[in-house]
Amino acid sequence: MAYHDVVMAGFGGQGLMAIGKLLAKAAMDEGRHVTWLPSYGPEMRGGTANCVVVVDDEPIGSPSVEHAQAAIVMNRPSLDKFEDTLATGGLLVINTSLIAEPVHRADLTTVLVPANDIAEAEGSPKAANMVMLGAYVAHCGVVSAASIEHAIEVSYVGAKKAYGEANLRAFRRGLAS
Amino acid sequence: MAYHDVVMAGFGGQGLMAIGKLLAKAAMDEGRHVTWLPSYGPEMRGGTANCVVVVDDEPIGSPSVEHAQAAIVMNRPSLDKFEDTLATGGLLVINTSLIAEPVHRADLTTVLVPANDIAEAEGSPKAANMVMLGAYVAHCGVVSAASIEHAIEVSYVGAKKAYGEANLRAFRRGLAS
Amino acid sequence: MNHIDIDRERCKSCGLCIDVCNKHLLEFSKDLNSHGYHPVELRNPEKCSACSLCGIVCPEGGVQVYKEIRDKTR
Amino acid sequence: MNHIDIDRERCKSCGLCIDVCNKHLLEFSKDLNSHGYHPVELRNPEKCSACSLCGIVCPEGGVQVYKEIRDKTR
Amino acid sequence: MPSQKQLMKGAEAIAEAAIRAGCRHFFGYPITPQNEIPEYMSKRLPEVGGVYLQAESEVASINMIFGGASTGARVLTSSSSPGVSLMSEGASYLVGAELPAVIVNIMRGGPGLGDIAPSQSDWSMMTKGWGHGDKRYISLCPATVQEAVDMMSLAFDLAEKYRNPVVLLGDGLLGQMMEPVIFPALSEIAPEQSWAARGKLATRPRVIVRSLYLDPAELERHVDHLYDKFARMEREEPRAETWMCDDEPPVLVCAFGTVARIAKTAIGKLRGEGLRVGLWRPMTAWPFPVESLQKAAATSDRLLSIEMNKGQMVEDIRAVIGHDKPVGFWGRSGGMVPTVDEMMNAIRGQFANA
Amino acid sequence: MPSQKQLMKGAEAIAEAAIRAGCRHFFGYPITPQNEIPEYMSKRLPEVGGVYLQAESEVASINMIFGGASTGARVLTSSSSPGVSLMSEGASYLVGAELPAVIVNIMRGGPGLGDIAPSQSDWSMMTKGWGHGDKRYISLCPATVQEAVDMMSLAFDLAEKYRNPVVLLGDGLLGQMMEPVIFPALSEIAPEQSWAARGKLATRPRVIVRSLYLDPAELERHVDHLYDKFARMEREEPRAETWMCDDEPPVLVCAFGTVARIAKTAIGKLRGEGLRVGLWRPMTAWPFPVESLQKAAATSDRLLSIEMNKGQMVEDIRAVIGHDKPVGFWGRSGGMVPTVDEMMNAIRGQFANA
Amino acid sequence: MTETLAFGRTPLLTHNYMHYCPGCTHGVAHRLVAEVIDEMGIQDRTIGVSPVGCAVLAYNYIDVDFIEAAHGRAPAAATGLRRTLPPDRYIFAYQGDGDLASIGMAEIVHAANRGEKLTIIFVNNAIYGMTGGQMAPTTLPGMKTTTSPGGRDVAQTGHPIRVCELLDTLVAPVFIARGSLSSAKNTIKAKKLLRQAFDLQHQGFTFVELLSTCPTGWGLSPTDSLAWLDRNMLPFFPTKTFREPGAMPEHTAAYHPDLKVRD
Amino acid sequence: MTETLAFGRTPLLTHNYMHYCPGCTHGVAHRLVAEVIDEMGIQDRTIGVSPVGCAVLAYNYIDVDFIEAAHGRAPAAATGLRRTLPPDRYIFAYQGDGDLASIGMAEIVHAANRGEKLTIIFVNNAIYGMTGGQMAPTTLPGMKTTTSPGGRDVAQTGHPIRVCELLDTLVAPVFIARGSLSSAKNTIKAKKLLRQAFDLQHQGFTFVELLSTCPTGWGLSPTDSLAWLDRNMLPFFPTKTFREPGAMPEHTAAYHPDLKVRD
Ligand SMILES: Cc1ncc(C[n+]2csc(CCOP(=O)(O)OP(=O)(O)O)c2C)c(N)n1
Ligand SMILES: Cc1ncc(C[n+]2csc(CCOP(=O)(O)OP(=O)(O)O)c2C)c(N)n1
Ligand code: SF4
Ligand code: SF4
Ligand code: SF4
Ligand code: SF4
Ligand code: SF4
Ligand code: SF4
Ligand SMILES: [Mg+2]
Ligand SMILES: [Mg+2]
Repeated sequence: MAYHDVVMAGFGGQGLMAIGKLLAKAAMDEGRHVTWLPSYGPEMRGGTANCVVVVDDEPIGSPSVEHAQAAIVMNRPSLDKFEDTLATGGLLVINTSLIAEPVHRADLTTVLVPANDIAEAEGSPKAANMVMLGAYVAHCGVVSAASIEHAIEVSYVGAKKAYGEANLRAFRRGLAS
Repeated sequence: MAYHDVVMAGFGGQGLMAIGKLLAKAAMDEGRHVTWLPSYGPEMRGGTANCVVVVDDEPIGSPSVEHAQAAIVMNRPSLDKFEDTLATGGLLVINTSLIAEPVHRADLTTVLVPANDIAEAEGSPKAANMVMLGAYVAHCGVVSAASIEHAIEVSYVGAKKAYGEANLRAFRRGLAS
Repeated sequence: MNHIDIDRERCKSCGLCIDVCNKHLLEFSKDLNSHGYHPVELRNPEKCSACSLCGIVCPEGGVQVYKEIRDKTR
Repeated sequence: MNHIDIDRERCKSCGLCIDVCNKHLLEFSKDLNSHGYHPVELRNPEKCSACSLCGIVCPEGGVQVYKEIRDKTR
Repeated sequence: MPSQKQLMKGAEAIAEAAIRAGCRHFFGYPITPQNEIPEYMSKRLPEVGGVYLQAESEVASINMIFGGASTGARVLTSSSSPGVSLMSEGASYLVGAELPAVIVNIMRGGPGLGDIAPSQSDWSMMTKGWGHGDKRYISLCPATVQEAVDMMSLAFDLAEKYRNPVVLLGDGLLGQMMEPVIFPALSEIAPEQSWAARGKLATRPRVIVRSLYLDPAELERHVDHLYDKFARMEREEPRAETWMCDDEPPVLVCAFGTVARIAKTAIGKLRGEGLRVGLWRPMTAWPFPVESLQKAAATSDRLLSIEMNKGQMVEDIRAVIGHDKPVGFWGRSGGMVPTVDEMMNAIRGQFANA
Repeated sequence: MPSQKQLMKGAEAIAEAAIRAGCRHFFGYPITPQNEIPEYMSKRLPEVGGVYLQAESEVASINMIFGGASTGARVLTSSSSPGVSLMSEGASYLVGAELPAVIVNIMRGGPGLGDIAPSQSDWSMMTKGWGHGDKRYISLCPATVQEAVDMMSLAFDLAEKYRNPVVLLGDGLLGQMMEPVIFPALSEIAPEQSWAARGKLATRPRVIVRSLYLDPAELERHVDHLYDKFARMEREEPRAETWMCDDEPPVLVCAFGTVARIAKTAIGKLRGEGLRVGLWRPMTAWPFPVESLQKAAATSDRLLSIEMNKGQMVEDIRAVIGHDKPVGFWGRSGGMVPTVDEMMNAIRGQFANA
Repeated sequence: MTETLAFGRTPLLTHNYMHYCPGCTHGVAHRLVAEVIDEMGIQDRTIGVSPVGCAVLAYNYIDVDFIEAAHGRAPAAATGLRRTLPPDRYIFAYQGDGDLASIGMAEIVHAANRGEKLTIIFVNNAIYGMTGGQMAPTTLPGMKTTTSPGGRDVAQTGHPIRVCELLDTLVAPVFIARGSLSSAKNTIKAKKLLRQAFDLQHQGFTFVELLSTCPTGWGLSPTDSLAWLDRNMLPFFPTKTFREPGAMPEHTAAYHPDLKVRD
Repeated sequence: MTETLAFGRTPLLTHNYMHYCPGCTHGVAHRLVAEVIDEMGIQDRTIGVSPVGCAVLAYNYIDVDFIEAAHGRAPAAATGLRRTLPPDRYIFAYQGDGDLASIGMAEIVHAANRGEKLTIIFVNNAIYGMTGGQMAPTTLPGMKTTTSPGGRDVAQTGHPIRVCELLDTLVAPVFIARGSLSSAKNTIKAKKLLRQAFDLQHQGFTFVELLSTCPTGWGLSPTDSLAWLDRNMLPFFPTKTFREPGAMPEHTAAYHPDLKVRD
């Protein structure tokens, strides 16, 4: 996959930025060019937030994207915002724990993940984002699951190790979902 | 006299700015174009200061002057500075009460005025500047003495009236000197 | 009956009202509002003293408190 | 003999030293220095106590005060 | 009643002219060579029921102006180069919030503390870089004290016409010199602007004076709106003078402010020597009078910009003239005022080049 | 040891790069979108024996920089547009006193408070008007995080080479995005400048760091000396990139900073459509790479400047190109980032015009 | 059975959804200001000045005419309002601790010293909220922020500035007080201070500091934040009224300003 | 018969002719600073910061390395020096009342609050000397200046700011004192204060205010100026030592900064 881009969106605090960074790190470790770009509303906490990750074999031009190839959406307003802008045939990963609405576009590959439920079942209610990341990687394959797992391992060290392990488990549950 | 310019220079506090303004006012009252431009050193008091007055029948271009047609100099450093720059055939009015040095240039019309002595004799030691102005007007004639006298009268009113009268007397002593 | 009116859409689940209510009448709802918060709900209105403390601490101005007026002649 | 040394060229005739000398030994000179000031001069050096007050108040650092050292064995 | 002729320092005349133009509120901080403006205001404004307030700094001045302009009042501040630098942020805010205000800059030698002598070295700052963001200011450049007086009421009118700050750009020479001057009659301007923040009225929407537009799309619309105004200024407000150009002289001198008047003397003398030289003088630094320059330059062979700086306006001239004909520069900087003689030499050099 | 590849935010990478370049002293004040610079510095500088100090304002920052630079230390401050406005006076002082220092401006939308989204609308301020007087700053404009890192040590070297402040001019996109980056090894630079004020030594004349020259003749000599340096900068320091220009494309897109990289994507796609388009990218906003532009433009029919503002760099381009060929402008402002699609449309329009 | 509104939402608060973080007491401070203006019946004569800080959008929430000042310059902008508006207007500025005590220190000291007839509401949350939790001049010793990652080191950055105490050295102010928003009881008291300040505004400079929370910047839950405020801020920032009309700092009363230099 | 130099010109004063007006006590202040540096033997380790004000040319007269700060920013520039130079250096800034108490209020408060290891010499002559005698923040009530032609009107412009008192509300400073140059006796005392400040500088922030004259701005003779200072400035600006090492403002000692937010 030469060029790929993905937008990850949800409420501030749902951990979208973090999974974007993990993806970017994994891609970098695989020797690819990569950019990660955040976007926030005026709120310091709450509100909606998103990030865009671009991966390519060539140096990357625009780090921001109008019609992304893939989207991970974790709340309703983000679905409203990004469903319309996704590229034709794009991949849409939806957190059905928080989003009851149906997807209208027929041309998209839609992956439905009850991420919060899975994470809660796994005993790590905060790791819904990891579940989403897992589902996305499973369906998109822009990077290998192993690269993400490595990125998780090196990102959560020291006091955060236990947290990293929980994230790893959640990620794998997502992969398998 | 279509165009005329004069520089008036001395220690700060000797009243050069004031006589420059009187000349400018007199010229204005005679319907001429006129500019008055001051120049100070870094000192707030003391140091040397000068002003340039330009009078013309036409609108005036430069309010500052390189080779003035006339100079009123009230101290030694000003003589040093302006003797050399005066225009050929210029008028140089010198306060001999404070300047003992001779004038070197032969092409100038030199007027020697013991201004402080005259002013002191007149009982107005601070009016040496007016004596100088009088001598200058007498030899230059750019404006009439009457215009200067009028300017003095209207410039010193109310509480300053007595001061204005002393100035008038000193000016007349200068005219006659 | 005394009761309070919580603006579900304004509530940000900060919990300050829950903490201040010394009758412990307030709880988070299970549902999310459109901003992603679990708004607070009044559980046992009959115990509410209409003391207004919940309203005073609410940063969103999201609580209104109603006091029952008992007929004094009774 | 005690005496003071006034830097004629630095003196600006401010008169602060004249005022502070409680022996009244200081006066303006009739002559101007090159800056147009009448520098202060010491009149009766024999009366100078070398108290240094004139030096302490001079804003120009223009006064130096010399004290005679009497031979203590005498 | 228009007054009779008075002899007045440029700085004081500017202050009086502002009052005549209906300005009753001055906020400023002392700096040479324009102290006569605040000093005059401190005396004169209370006499006409106005308010003079010395700010704690130029940063405070420009923000007091911001508050004052928000109420629709005709407000003025004045300063000189370093102080005007300090106003950069506030000036950009005035543009963003669409507030009318007049700022006088009596330029002195720079950079840094520089000196207190006359200079024109803030041309680039005032016309291009004064503060951040996409913004513009009308800058008026008087050459005589009388023109400064006349431009003062124009400045307030333009500020209100466009709801944008307007600069009166003078130099130490203009500020310090005395010339005879005639003032217009005193006018009273009631601050009755619908956009002014004076307390919420039932009769109009609530007023919020602001420059924040957190949504970039909204900010872009706002900036586009500002640029519509700037485009209109570029159409309607350029002002320039041409002098001694009737015989289509081969050499066109370009100069603004007091340098232009010195240039007139020099050109007059060169004409006496038989050299055909004309003068083009922008009276607005921005909007730069492009058409007027093009017209004046059309019939000349070469241009020479003369400035009291290291060559700032000449960049704008070159942008207009392009490579069509040579545009030379000669100037003095650091507070040195060009003399007539050296200016004549510089102009003569153009004929030598030709 | 040069480090291995790391994924890092632009702002943090800039901070780390400064440290690698020998900077041990940072003075700054928070402002979005560059807070990661001070935050990173507050953590990292103490680890390498340096000093992070939060100033009370940007005015204080730039004056702390002034003091720090006076001792010969490699000092840094960073801010974003409104804060950089506030530094105007101090920046002019740095030039006047001939002090080396590096200032990072991560631009956001303006004017006024504007927004916190990416922008390039301080081009004019930084290249022409930042502060009063005759002055200049070298401004470096990186397009990628790696280039920002590389330019950081260049910035310090140039600042010291010329004893003049140097600006790193980025935008919110550059500051906020993460990219893989490789750092050079950590260097220690001992402040042993002969001109530094570190205490009077018997071995050299007393040091006085100042910008005041009360005698205009002396100030003029000083400004002439500064301009000798600026002229040397104009000869030696312009930097630019041309891309996809080998086949002498008829349309030359001009863009700087992050817009240039977006333009690369757009141009690449247009090339795919068979349209011959090239890119010219200044890497120094000032000195503006005139020769490089002339060369790149020589073989093209028309130019299009694309900017995240209302058209600022385009003025410099037009000044270079003159009336020789059309120079168009297309841009987004107020924090809107141009998309590849709309950029492609704008460029296609040039072919339509042709 | 009828009922009465024991606690209602003042109409002076607009319907806009507030952008503040959950539990942030900026919202409480807004409400108090709105209630005071409402109770005084001065909505049509009140002009607010919003700061640059989390409260920059205050004008979206409090329904009076507003201007938005540059960062730290609200007292100067408010001065511009006061000096140009009819004297019956009420003018308040709302400022955070970065805005007022850091970049805006000169402006607040001078507005206070001139005795500008204003009410300044100083919301002190010991941190820069809006920009992401950097150290403020009022940050407590040892307190961790994004620019004091090891905790505020008093040896390097000094101690918190107590603005009320500092302004209390000036002669002109007529009202200076510090309140807290850490509990319902304190909030009620804080409102009284605001009311006093507005009531006294036409006599001179009035200033109310409100100790406030920033759960996001502090990294604490909203309820923990209130407790933290009480435990840690109050000892250093005592809540009290420092100045009331008639009171004056030491040495001032004895001084009779009747001199003239030059006549 | 031999003689000894009872009072000599310190070699730390250069030979340059001073540009000050006759009788201006800036010259006295310069001499005292030079004498202190001389006596401490720290000429080679001392860096001065000159202000923008009449003393802008201080570097022409005091023979140490110098930098010239922008108007009001000397404390910031001095901070830049302090934070980059080896700790054994002595750094002083010399500022006037316009420079320090007006435009530079934020910088002086914050340098003091951070406890920068500096000595600030504050020459308070109650007027803007350099620019021609405009009103300063320390101008006395009723005092006529070129921008308060009717005398300072306290109702419009407030009362003089007492900077020592204001800074004394901060925790960090180790020395704050006010002296006067109005007589030989006071001048001798003032020098002691300067010496104390320099001696304590490496412990923290030190501040000496010197009441000074501006005969030109005041429109009085030099001798009348000294008398005017004593009669009019002293009652409002008492000369005393406000802060010595170990002393602390109210409420501070009781406060134990040991908290941490977030771990
Ligand atoms: C000139 C300038 N500098 C810096 C900023 C960035 N900035 C915005 S708000 C803020 C500080 C906010 O802190 P505070 O005043 O305490 O308000 P809070 O958000 O905590 O309520 C800063 C530094 C700016 N907008 N303008
Ligand atoms: C930014 C800026 N604003 C204003 C000035 C003009 N200025 C120079 S000195 C001065 C005030 C001097 O007063 P003070 O600090 O009391 O010193 P003094 O001359 O009385 O010793 C002012 C306003 C300046 N140089 N720079
Ligand atoms: S009014 Fe009082 S008792 Fe009723 S819910 Fe609110 S806090 Fe509880
Ligand atoms: S205080 Fe208000 S916002 Fe917070 S939980 Fe209660 S109702 Fe919701
Ligand atoms: S040393 Fe004392 S006695 Fe002698 S001249 Fe000076 S002041 Fe007078
Ligand atoms: S104090 Fe100094 S300057 Fe003043 S009169 Fe005496 S010697 Fe001269
Ligand atoms: S960042 Fe802090 S001050 Fe700002 S809204 Fe959030 S909690 Fe409130
Ligand atoms: S103006 Fe005043 S402060 Fe300045 S030198 Fe003269 S007397 Fe001294
Ligand atoms: Mg805060
Ligand atoms: Mg002073």
